[in-house]
Amino acid sequence: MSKLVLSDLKKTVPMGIAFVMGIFGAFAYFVYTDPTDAILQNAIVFDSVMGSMGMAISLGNISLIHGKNVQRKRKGWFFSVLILVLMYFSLIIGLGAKKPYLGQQYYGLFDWGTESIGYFLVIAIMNPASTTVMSLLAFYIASAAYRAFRIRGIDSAILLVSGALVLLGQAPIGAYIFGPSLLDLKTWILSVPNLAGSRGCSIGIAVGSIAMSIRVLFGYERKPVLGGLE
Amino acid sequence: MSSVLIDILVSQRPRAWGLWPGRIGSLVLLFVLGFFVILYLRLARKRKIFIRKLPGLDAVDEAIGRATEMGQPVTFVPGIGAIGSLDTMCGLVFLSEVAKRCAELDTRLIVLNRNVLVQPATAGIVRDAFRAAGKTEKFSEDMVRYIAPDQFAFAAGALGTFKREKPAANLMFGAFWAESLELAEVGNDVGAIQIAGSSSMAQVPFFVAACDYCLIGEELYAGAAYIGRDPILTGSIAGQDWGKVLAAVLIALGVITAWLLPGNKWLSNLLLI
Amino acid sequence: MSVEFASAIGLALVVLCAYSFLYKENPFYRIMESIYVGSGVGWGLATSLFRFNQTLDPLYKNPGVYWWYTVAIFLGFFWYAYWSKKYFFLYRIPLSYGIGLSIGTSLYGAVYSTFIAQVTATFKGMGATPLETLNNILIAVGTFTAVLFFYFSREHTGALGYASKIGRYFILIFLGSAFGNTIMGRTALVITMTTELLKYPQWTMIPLVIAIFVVVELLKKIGYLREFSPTIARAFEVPAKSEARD
Amino acid sequence: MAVVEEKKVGVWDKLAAVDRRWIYLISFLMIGGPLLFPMNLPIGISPETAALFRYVEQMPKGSIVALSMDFGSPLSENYPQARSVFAHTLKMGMKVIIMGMWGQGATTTSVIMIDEMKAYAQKGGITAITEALGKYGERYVHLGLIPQSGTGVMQMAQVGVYPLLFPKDNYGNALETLPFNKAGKPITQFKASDIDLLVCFAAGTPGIEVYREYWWATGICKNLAIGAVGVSVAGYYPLMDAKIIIGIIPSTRGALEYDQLAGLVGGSGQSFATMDSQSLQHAFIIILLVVGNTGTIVATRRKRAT
Repeated sequence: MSKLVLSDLKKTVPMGIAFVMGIFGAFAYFVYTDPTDAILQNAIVFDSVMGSMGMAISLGNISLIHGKNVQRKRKGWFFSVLILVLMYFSLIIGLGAKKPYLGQQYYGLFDWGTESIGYFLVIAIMNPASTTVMSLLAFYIASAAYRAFRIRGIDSAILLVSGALVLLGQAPIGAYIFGPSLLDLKTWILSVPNLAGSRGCSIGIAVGSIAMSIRVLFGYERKPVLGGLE
Repeated sequence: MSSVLIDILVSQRPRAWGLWPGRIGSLVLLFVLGFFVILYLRLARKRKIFIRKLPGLDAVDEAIGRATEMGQPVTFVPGIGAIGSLDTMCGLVFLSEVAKRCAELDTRLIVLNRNVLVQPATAGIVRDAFRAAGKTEKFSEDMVRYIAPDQFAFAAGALGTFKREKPAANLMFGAFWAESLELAEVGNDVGAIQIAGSSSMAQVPFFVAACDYCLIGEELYAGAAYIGRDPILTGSIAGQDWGKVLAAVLIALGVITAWLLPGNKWLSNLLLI
Repeated sequence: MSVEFASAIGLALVVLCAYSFLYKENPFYRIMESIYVGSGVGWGLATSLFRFNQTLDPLYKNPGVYWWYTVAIFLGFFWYAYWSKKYFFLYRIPLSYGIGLSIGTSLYGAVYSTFIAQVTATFKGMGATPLETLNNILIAVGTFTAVLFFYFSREHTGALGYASKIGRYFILIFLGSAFGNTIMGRTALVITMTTELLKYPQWTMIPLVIAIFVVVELLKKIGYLREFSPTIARAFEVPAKSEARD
Repeated sequence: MAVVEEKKVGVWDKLAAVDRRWIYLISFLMIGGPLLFPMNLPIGISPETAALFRYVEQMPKGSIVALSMDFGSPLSENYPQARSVFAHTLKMGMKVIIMGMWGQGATTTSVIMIDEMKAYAQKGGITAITEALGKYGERYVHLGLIPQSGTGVMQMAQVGVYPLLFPKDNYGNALETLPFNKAGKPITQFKASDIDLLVCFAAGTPGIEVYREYWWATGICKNLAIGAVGVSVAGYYPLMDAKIIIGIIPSTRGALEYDQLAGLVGGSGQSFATMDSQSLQHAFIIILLVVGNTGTIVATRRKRAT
């Protein structure tokens, strides 16, 4: 009997917490009183402190998975070594870099004088890697357009024509070939039919998200809150 | 929050307590929309409510089946949003169904995570699905991977994973930003069947272009209710429909007023009380 | 060698390794990926520790009032219960708190800015010019029908079928134009990176990396690189035989 | 029979199934080529950029312009826009406040921008800008990061920039030591209502919607403009339509347009060569679309014929 109750509590308590916080969070936006305002502010701070406490999960999870890769000499274990070494190395460098260096600001907790290595990590690795990986998109867009924008019916024709017109209107070469009226056409597409379509979608999303919120808060949809039912 | 800011908030209030002016219309509307959803959650217990087929949802099963036949893994990305975002929650719901199918069919599943706090939730769901299928020993920590907190470090890792593991099915449901097309294009390049869903409207065009099926905007939320084939949850989709009917009626009313009585703003004023 | 010079060289190598992915998945890309992922996690953690420390400022200054921060910290340890099979359920406490609060606080935004604001923005009648009037009509019709496109509890036949079809066309225009509109931004990034790469001393790395790449590929073609010892092949996940082109 | 079929397959089918790496390679050449060998195609001016330019031109000397740097690194699309507007406002004799809601943009990127602007003005011999840049604290101030983004912006509207929000500028100078003023009113008494134009260079959230909510909607400062990234430009047309914002600078192209209007080509750090790359890449994608669709049409025709 007691076991049954405990296993129930494992589910009902989290569902209850989610329900209470959800309803309170919603109403604190509509109602103003001194206590609710103060509680909402503090509840948000509470959440951010509690959420920040979870950040070391990343460290544990990566150490666990890649550590096992190295230990069992799985395929590509050299790269796991690289990830592990770089992770702990840059953590230490990041913690130790506090003063500004060559115009860059750092957010270290301690003053270990590791700013120059931190500068290298940011300027030579993280910034260019992030921009370059993002810029791969320019190439993927070209190949996606080549494959996807084929006229197979009226739907794909609309997609193609609106895409191509906006595309041409964007680049200087479009106005160069077709004259400035193309620019007006592009602006019209963006500000009229595009606006209507996106507005329709956005209203749908609002309705859908309210429904989803209710399903989660009222416990009809339990998977997100329980993260696995057992 | 500094005390000055609280003073400002206090100074904006007409009285010591009450309803925020300008938000009453929203509150009423929230009640109405919520009422429809709860009404249909109740109605669905008594009778079956018809919901039309969503293209793409049946394809999820097919895609997993194909991966099983080919002996290649299934990859799942629950978006890169935070745990509190509704899109991520939809992703988790989809994941639980996908994991269930994969556990039944003994297909290898790889979940790729960007957010630290989503990682444990996905791990729990996958572990749970394998336990429910009686295959606890088949679950390994390696199935649910945490890649990196940086958006494009995650993208770099995910692209590499796609190329190396060569998944036969790639499922992406959740909140996505600029990396959407990269994931979809590389997934297409390795020959995976791709099904995606997102309410990030800026990214949907890319999913439509590069994936086999795509759930657009609200379809993601409806899909999350539909995928488990639970009649009660499925029924609540009809409640959503009433919300849209309400929106359509409001638009019609407002436009008619604007034509007949130019300058008369009673409806928008009513909504913004 | 100054830090700036080393950074410039490092930048060039990183950019070239990343672009090599477009040709195919290769160990150079994978080295770049591992370094980037590893340093991204470590550096990100260091930065979030700093921010966490900042959040705790009130607790350090005024522990009498902000004692409840310690409760949050204590509950925060429950996240780690997810590694335990026995106490897994404890991890749901911070999870459910966060989910509940963020759903609750987002409801007002969902109703106001994505529903009411969008609906009221459509309330437009006669415009100043005929074109504006036409645009207003188009926007109203487009929004009305696009909303009905998402109607789920009836088959799209009859009047609903026509409406949802028109709505579908509007949504398709939206998708197409959003696609066309993005290309410029992405291309701008390639331009920035290429300009960076063409500066001195970065450009010196271009021939070097291409040469290494070509040599490796050639050696593979000849069959020389197949002779790797199994340990090395495993460590670097180099395929046993040269990869077949698809 | 089969042989005849094979011959008919020919070019189009091969093109339809081309290895995507060829597409990548040609794209790369299209982008990289003009950077080495510029063609300098002329570019048209978008009305939304011109609107902002005209507004700045008619502002009296000594007006206060605030630049909100809501983006990340100097590699961002917004950076050239910020540089371009910064150069123009300094040249026109405005007083500029640099701040922002994003950490990197408001601090390090802004420092880089000021340094690069100095180099640009000296190289081009634009004395108006060099002079203005020589007077830190009088012609321009760099306030740095707005704490708590949204609430900070609200505080600026209600209480002012001093002393809670910005006791010191980005370099640690106490604000009361700076001679920056608007017709005698020192910066320590500044509120949002003293700002004659706010240009928000937004890469995402928090961005213009914060200013819209706390400054525009409350009627405290109604002169907003935005530098937008390519992805989100489409979403800002309704705002301009509703006269909430004065103008939009769309993507890097907008920065170059603005340079051209202001007669400060190179002020944004962008050159016509970059636009040539853009043009070629866009043209290449159009060619791809044409080729792909011709292939499809040929294939369907053949299917019908057999």
